[in-house]
Amino acid sequence: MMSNYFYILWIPLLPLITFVILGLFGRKYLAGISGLIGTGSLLTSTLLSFVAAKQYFFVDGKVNGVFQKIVAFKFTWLEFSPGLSIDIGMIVDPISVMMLVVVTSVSLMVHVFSLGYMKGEERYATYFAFLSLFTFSMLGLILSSNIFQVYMFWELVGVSSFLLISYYFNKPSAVAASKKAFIVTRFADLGFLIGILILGYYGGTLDIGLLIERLTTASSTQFISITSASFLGASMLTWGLTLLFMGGAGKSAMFPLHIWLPDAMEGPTPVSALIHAATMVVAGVYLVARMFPVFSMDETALNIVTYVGAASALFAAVIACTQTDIKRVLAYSTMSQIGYMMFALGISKNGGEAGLGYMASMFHLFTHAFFKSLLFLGAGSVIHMLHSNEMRDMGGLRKIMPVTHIAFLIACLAIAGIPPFAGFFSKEEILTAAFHENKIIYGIALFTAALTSFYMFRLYFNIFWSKEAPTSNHAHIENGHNTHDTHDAHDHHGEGPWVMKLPLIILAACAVGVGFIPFSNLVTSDGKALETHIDIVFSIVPVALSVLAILLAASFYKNQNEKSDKVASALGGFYTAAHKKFYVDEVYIFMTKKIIFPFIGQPIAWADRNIVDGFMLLLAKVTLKISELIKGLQSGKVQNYAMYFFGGILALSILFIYIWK
Amino acid sequence: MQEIPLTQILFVSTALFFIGMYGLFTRRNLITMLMSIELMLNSVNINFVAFNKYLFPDNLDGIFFTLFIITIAAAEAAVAIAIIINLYRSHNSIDVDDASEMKY
Amino acid sequence: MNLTLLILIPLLTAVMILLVKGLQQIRVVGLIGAVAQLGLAGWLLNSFLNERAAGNNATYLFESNHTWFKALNINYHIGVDGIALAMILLTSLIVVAGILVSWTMDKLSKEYFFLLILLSMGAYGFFISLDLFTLFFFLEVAVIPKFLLIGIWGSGDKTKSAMKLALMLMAGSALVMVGLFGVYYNTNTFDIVKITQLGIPVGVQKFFFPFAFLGFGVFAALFPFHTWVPDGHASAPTAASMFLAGISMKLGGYGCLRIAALMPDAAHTYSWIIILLATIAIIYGAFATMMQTDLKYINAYSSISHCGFVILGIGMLNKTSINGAVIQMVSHGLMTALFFAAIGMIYSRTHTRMVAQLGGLLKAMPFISTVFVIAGLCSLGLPGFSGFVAEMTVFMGSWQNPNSAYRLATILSGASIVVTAVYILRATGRAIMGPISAEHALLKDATWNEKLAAVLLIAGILVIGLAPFLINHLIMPSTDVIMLQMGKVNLLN
Amino acid sequence: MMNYNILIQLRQELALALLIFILLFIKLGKDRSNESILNFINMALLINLGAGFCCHETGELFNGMFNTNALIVFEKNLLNLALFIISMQSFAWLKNNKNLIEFYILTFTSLMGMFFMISSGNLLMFYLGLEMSTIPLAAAANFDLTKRKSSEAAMKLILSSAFSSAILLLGISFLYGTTGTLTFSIITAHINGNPLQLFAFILLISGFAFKISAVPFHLWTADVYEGSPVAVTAFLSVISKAAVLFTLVNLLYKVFTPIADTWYLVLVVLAAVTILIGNLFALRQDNFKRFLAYSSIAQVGFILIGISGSSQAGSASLIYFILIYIFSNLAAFGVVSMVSALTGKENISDFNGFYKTNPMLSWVLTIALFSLAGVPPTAGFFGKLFLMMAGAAKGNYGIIIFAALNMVVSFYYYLKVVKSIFMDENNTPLEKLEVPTVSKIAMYICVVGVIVTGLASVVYDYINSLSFGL
Repeated sequence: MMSNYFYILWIPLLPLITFVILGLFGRKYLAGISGLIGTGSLLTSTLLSFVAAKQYFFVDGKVNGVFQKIVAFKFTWLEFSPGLSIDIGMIVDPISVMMLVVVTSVSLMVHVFSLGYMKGEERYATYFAFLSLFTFSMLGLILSSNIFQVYMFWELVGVSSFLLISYYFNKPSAVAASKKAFIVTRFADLGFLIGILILGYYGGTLDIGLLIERLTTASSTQFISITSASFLGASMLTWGLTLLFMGGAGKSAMFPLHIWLPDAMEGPTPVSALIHAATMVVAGVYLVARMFPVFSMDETALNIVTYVGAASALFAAVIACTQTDIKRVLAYSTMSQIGYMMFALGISKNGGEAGLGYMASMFHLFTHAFFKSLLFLGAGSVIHMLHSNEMRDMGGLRKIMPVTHIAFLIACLAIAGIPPFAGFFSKEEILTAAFHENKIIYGIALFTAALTSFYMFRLYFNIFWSKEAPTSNHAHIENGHNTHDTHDAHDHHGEGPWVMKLPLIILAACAVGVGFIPFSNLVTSDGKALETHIDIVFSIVPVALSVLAILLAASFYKNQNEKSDKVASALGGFYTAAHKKFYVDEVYIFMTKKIIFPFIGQPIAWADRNIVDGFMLLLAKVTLKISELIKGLQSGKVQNYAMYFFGGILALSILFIYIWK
Repeated sequence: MQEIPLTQILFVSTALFFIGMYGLFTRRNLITMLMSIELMLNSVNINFVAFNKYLFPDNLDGIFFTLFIITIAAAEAAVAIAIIINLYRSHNSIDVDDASEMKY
Repeated sequence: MNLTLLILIPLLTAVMILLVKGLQQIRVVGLIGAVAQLGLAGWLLNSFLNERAAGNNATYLFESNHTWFKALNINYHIGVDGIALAMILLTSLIVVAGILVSWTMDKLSKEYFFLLILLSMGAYGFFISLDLFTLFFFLEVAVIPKFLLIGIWGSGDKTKSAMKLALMLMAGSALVMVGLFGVYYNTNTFDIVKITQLGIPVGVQKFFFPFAFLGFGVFAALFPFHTWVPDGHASAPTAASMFLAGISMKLGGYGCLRIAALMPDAAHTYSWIIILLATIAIIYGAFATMMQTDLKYINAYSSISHCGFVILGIGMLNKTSINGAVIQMVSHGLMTALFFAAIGMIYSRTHTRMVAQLGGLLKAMPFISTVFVIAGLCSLGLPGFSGFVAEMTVFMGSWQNPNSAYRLATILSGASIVVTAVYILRATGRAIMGPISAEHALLKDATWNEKLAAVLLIAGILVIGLAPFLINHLIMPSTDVIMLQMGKVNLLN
Repeated sequence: MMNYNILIQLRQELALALLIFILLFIKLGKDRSNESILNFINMALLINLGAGFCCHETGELFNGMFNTNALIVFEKNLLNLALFIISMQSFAWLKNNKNLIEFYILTFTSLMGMFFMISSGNLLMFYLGLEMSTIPLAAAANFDLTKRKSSEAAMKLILSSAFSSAILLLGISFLYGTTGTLTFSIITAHINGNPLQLFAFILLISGFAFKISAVPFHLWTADVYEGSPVAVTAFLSVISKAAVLFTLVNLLYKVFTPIADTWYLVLVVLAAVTILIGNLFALRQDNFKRFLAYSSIAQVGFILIGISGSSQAGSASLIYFILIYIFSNLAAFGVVSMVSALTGKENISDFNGFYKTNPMLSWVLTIALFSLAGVPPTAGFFGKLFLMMAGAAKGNYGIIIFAALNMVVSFYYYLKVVKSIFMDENNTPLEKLEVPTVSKIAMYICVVGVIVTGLASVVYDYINSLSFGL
C-alpha cells in the first residue's frame, strides 16, 4: 500500500524546497522570477494532489466499500520513550486528500493572484518564500499521522501566518496584529499541548491511528484508564479532548479566542484569502474531524464543540452586519462559517446516518474554501485598485471592474446558500443534520444563515452599487492599507492584469460547480458512502429566509438612503455593542495591560531586583558594616593589644579548663 | 626552722607576674612598661627556681633556664631601649599613646 | 583517541596567542585553534559513534586514568559519554563563533583572546573529567576569566557585575567543594566511576547532596541564586556573554546532572524541592523577562527561564526528562549564544540596547534581523529549531511523572512558552519591525565574520531541530546508564 | 667522629654563622659598592640554598637538645629559599642603603634562631631559638631609622613580643613544674591533662598564636607590617611565621599527643576566629602591606584548620601550603616592595590603572593574589584545598563550611585589588618602573613556583613522604 502513495511526499516537499531557495537566494538573485518559481512549484504539487485525489477516491482508496486510512510513509523523528515518539508520517484518508485538493488549489489561485497583486513590492521574493512556507506547513499539517506532528505543523502555520501578517513590517498596526495573532493562538496551543500530553500518556502512543483505535474500543485498558482517571469531576478523556479543542478553537477563531482574526486582516489581502479564509483557520475543524472518533466517545466534549461553534457562528454574524471595513466583514463571516462547521461536527455521531453532520461539516469546509477565498480575492482586487478597505470609499464599482463584480456576486450567492451555488448544498446538509439532532442549534443556524446573506449583500451592494463610481481613485490613498511608493508610482485603473482576473474566474466557476460533487459518497465519518438527498420542502425555509435577507439588504444599501442608519439608531446600544465587537478586545487588553503586566510582571521584575538580588547585596553590605564596626579592636595602642592578648588567654582557659574538659 | 611551702612562693611569683602585667597595661611611659615586663620575667624565674628546688631537686634544668632567661631579658632590654631611644628621636616623647598612629 | 588533546589544543593556542604580536596574528591564531578544536570534537564524535557501532557499550569511552596526587588518591581520570560529548561539541561550536564575533576586538586583544581560550579550556576539562577533583579544578578555572572579561571589556556597571558574578560563582563552587569533600571522606575517592560502583551511604547523600547540587545550581542560574545572570550577561562583551550563557551555565547543568546520578537517593528525596525551584525559575524568569527593556537583559532573564527547564528535567528524574534536560542544555547554549551574537552586532552598530530606542532594523540590516528573529523563534520553541525538541522532551518526560503536583509543575512551566512568545514578539516587534529611525536607516549589515558565526550557530540549531534523532541517538544510551544508576528506569516501562 | 656529625647536622646553621662572620669582615674592611656586596650575598645565599639540599641524615646533638632529620632539613631549606627570594627582591631597596650589611646580619641571625627553634628537642633550646629569632627582627623592623612609623612598629613589636615571651615562659615554667623536665621526648610521658598542665599548654599555645598572629593574639601584626620596611614585612609574614608553624606542628604532634582532643578544639576555635577577623579586617584596608597582613592572618586560619586534621596529611599539607605561600606571598611582596622602593607609594588605590603602565608587574601581582585566593590553576588552589581536606578528615564539616564561606569573602578583597589594577580608571597611574634584573628573576621564580608547585604533584608527594602524623 505504501509505495503507490509515496509520491504524496512531494506535494509538501516542493513548496518547502521553494521556500528554502527563495529564502536564501530570493532577495539577491531571483527577485524578478521568484513569483514564477513559487507558482510553478505549487502548480506541480497541485497537479500531484489532483492525481492523488483521483487515485484515492476513484481507483484504490476504497476497499470493499470503505475508504481506508493509508499511511503513505512514516519514520521515527524523535523518540521520547518506547511507545511515545514523534513519527513524521503521512496519512491518506478522505479528509486529508480532500484538504490536499483544497489547500493546493486555493494556494495556487492565491499565488497566481499575488503575481499581479504584489508586483513591484520591495520584498516580493520574501513574500513568495513565506507563502511557500505556509503552504508546506499546511500540507504537512493535514497529512500528519501523529498527533505531535500535527502540533509541530500547527505551530509552523502559526508562525508563517505571523510572518505574512507582519509582511508590511514597518506598519505598527500590522506588527501588532501579527503579534496578537501569534500570542492568542499560542495560548490556545498550550491547551492543545497539554491535551496531547494527556491523551499520549493514557493512550500510550502519539500515533493518531493507534490512539483512535485504543481510545474508541471501550474494552481497551487505555480507554478504561483514561475514563476512570478524573480531575475536577471531569474524566481525563473529557479534559484531553476539551484542551485539544481549545487548540482548535484558537486556530479557528472560535469565541472567545477569535480576537486575532479580524486584526489579521492587516496582512496582504491574498494572504487573508489563503490563510485566514480557506486553509489555516479551518485547521481547528480539521483537527476535530481528525480526532472525531475519539470525540464521539465523549458527550461533554462534543457538546462543548457544538455550543462554542454555534455561539461563534451567531456572534460573528451579528458583528459582521455592523463592520465597515470590508475585510473585517469577511473575517467575521469566516468566523461564523467556521462556527457552522464546528457545531455540525459537534452534533454529529460517528458513522452511519447520524454521521451526517460530520460529512456536512467537511462538505461546507470544502465549498467554503472556494467561495470565501473568491470573496477575499475579489475584495483584494477592489482594495488593490482603491488602496482602501473602507466601505464608504467604495460604491458603483460594477462598471469599472465587471469581472470582479460578477465573481463577487456569485460568491455572495454561494455563501448565502442560494441554489444552485455551492454553499447551498453544504449548508443544507448542515441544517438537516442540525434539524435532526438539536432544534436549538437548528434555530441558531437558521437565523445565522439569514444574517449571513444580509451582511454579505450589504457588503456587495456597498461595494458595487450604492453611489456612483468614484472619479479619481486616489482620493483615498491616505486612509488604510499600505500605500507603497511603488504603488503610487503607477495607477491601476480597471482590475489590474489578467493574472488577477484569472483566479477570480476559476474560483467563481468552482463556487458554482463544487456543490454538485457527490460529497457524501467520498467523505464520511466512517468511510462508507452515505445516502443524502436534497429535500426541497426542507430547503424552502432557509432559502426563503436568505432571499428575504438579500432583499432587505438591497433595500438598505442598493442606493444610498437613511434606512440602515435608522435601524442602527433604533437598535441603539446593541448596535454600538456589536459595532464595538461586544468589547471582547477591550476585555483582553484589560487582562493583559491592567492585570498581568502591573500585577504579575512588574512585581516580579521589581522583586528580582530588590528582594532576591537585594538580599545578596545585603549580605555584602552587612559584612562590610560589621568590619566597619569592629575596626576599633585595632586601636593602635600597644597596651590594648596586650590586654586583648590576655583576654584571649582567659577565654581559652575558661573554655578548655572548665567547659570542654 | 620549718621551710616555706611551695604554694606560698608560687603566690609571690604569681602576684609578681600580675603586678608586672598591671604595670604593662596601665603605665604610659615606655621605660616603665619595659620594667614591668622584666618584673613578669623575674616572676617566671622564681617559678623555675622554686619548682626546681622543691619538686625536682635532682637536676638543675630550672636553674639553668633561669640563667638563660636573665641573659635574654638583658638582650631584649638592650634592643628595646635602643628602639625607644630611636622612637624618642622621631616622636620627641616616650609616651606610648603618642606612638599610636597606625590603627584600624 | 586521547582526550587530553581537548585540553592541550586550547592550552597551546593560549600560549601561541601570548607569543604572537598584533591583532591580526592574534585573532588568526585564536581562530585556528578554535577551528582545530572544533575539528577535533567532530573527529571525537565520529570515533565515538564508530566505537558504539562496533558494539563498545562501556559507559565512558576513551577513558584514561593517571595518578595525580598519589597520597590523596586524586587521579587525572578522563573519558566521555554521549552527554559529555554533546557538551564538548556545543562548546567548540560556540568558541569558534565567539572568536569570530570578537574579530575586531582591538582593546587589549591579546589578553582578551587569551582569556576566552582559557575559559573554553576550563569547560573542556570540566566535561571530560571523571574525577570529581579534576572536575572541580576545571570548574574554577573557568570562573576567573569571566571576571576579567566582564570587568575589563564589559559595558555599563561592569566592575560591579563582574564582582557579583565572580563572588556568586565562587560561593557556588565553595558549596560544591563541601559536597565533594563529603563524598570523598565517605568513599575515599574522587573517582566518579568508582563512587558509582561503591555507592554512597544514604545519610551522607542526604547531608551533602544539597551542597553540591545547589553549588552547581548557582552556575545553572537556579532560583534564587540567579541574580548574577542578568547583570553579568548584560555587562559582558558579546563573546563573553556567549560563553557565559552558552558554556558556563552548562557547567552548572552538567554538574547537577552528575551529582544527581551520584546521589540518587538524595535526588529522589529532594526532587520536589528541585522541581519547585525550577518551576519558580521558569515562570518567574519568563515574567521578569517580559518587563525588561534592554535586549541583553531580556535574553539574560530568558536564560534563567530556559535553564529552569534543564533543572526541571533533571529534577523529574526519569529518562525522557533527563534527555530533555541535556538537549535543552545544548539547544539553549546555541540559541542564547546566537541571540547574544545578534544583540552584540546590533549594539556595535546602533550603540544602544534599549528596545525603545530601536526599530525597523529589518530594513537596514536584514541579515542581523533575520538572525535575531531566528534566535527568537528558537527561544519560543518553534518546531524545526532545537528549542522545540528540547522543551517538548522535557514536558513529555515530566508528564510521565504521575504525581499530580509534578503535573501541575509541568503545566505551569508549559505556560511559560506563552509568556516567552509574548516577550520575544514584543522585542522583535519593537526592535526589528516597525518604522526605522533616520540615523539607523543608514547602518551596514553584518560583516563576513559575523555572518559566519551566525551561520555556524544556526546550523547547529537546525541540525538538532530538524533531526533530533541524531542527538537523541547520541545521548540516549548515556541517559539509560544514568537511569540505571538512579535505580529507576523510565517510569513508563 | 663526633665533630664530623656536628658539621653535617649543623651545617645550615654553621653556613649562616659563616655568612654573618664574612659580612662582619666586609663591614670592617674597606667599603665596596653596594651592588657588588648584594650580588655576593645573593650568590652566597644561592649556594647556601643549593648546599642545603645536598645531604641530610637523621640524628641528634647535645643529648637531644638539637635534632635533625630529612623533614627538618627540608623545612630549613624552604626558609633559605624564602630568604634568598626576599634578598633578591629587596635589591632595589638596599642598593642605596648604607646599612645593608646590618640588615643581612640581623636577618641571618634571626633565621639562625629559627633553625635552632625548628630542630629544638628541648624547651630551653626552643626558647633560645625563639628569642634569637625575635629580637633581631625587632631591630630590623626599625631599619628605616628616620621613619616615624618604622620606630613605632619596632616598639610595638618588641613590647608585645616581650610580653608574649613572658607569657610563654610562664607556660613553660608551669609545664616544667608539672612534668619536671624540659625535654620533649620525656614531657610527653608526663602529660596527663591536669588543669595546671592545660593552663600551661594554653599559655604556650598563645605564645605560638602570637608569633603566627592568630586572632586574638594578632593585633601587633598589621601595625608592624605597615611600619617596617617591605623586606622585613615579607620576612615576618613568611619566614618567621613558617618557622613557628613548623615548630608548632612538631610540638603538637610529637609532644602534646596525650591531650590531642583538647588542642584539636583549641585549634578549631582559633582557626574560626582567625579566618573571620582576618577577612573582616582585610576588607577595609587600603595600605597594601596592611592588607597583606590581614590576608596573611586569614591564611593562618586555614593553616590551623589543616593542622587540626592531626594526620600525616595535616602536616604535609601545612608544609606544602607554606611552600606555596612563600612563592605567592613573596611574589606579591616583591611587586609591592618594588613599587614602594621606586615610588614610595604603598596604597592599593595607587595601583589603579597599574596594568596600563606595568603589565609585567601587574600579572605577577595578579597571579600571586589569585594564588593567595586559591584560584586554579595556581598552586594556592591546591594548597588551600589540601589544608581543608586535611581538616575535613576529622569529619568536622562545620568548620569546613565556615571556611568555605569565608573563602568567598576573601575572594572579594583579592579581586578588589585585581579590579583596581585592571579595571579602575586612573588618569595618573604609576609610571613605568625600572625593575632590576635580580628582582625580575626573583619574581619569575615566584611565578613559576606558583604555577608549577600545584600542578606538579611530585612536590606534594615528596613532602608527604617526609611528613608525619599524630
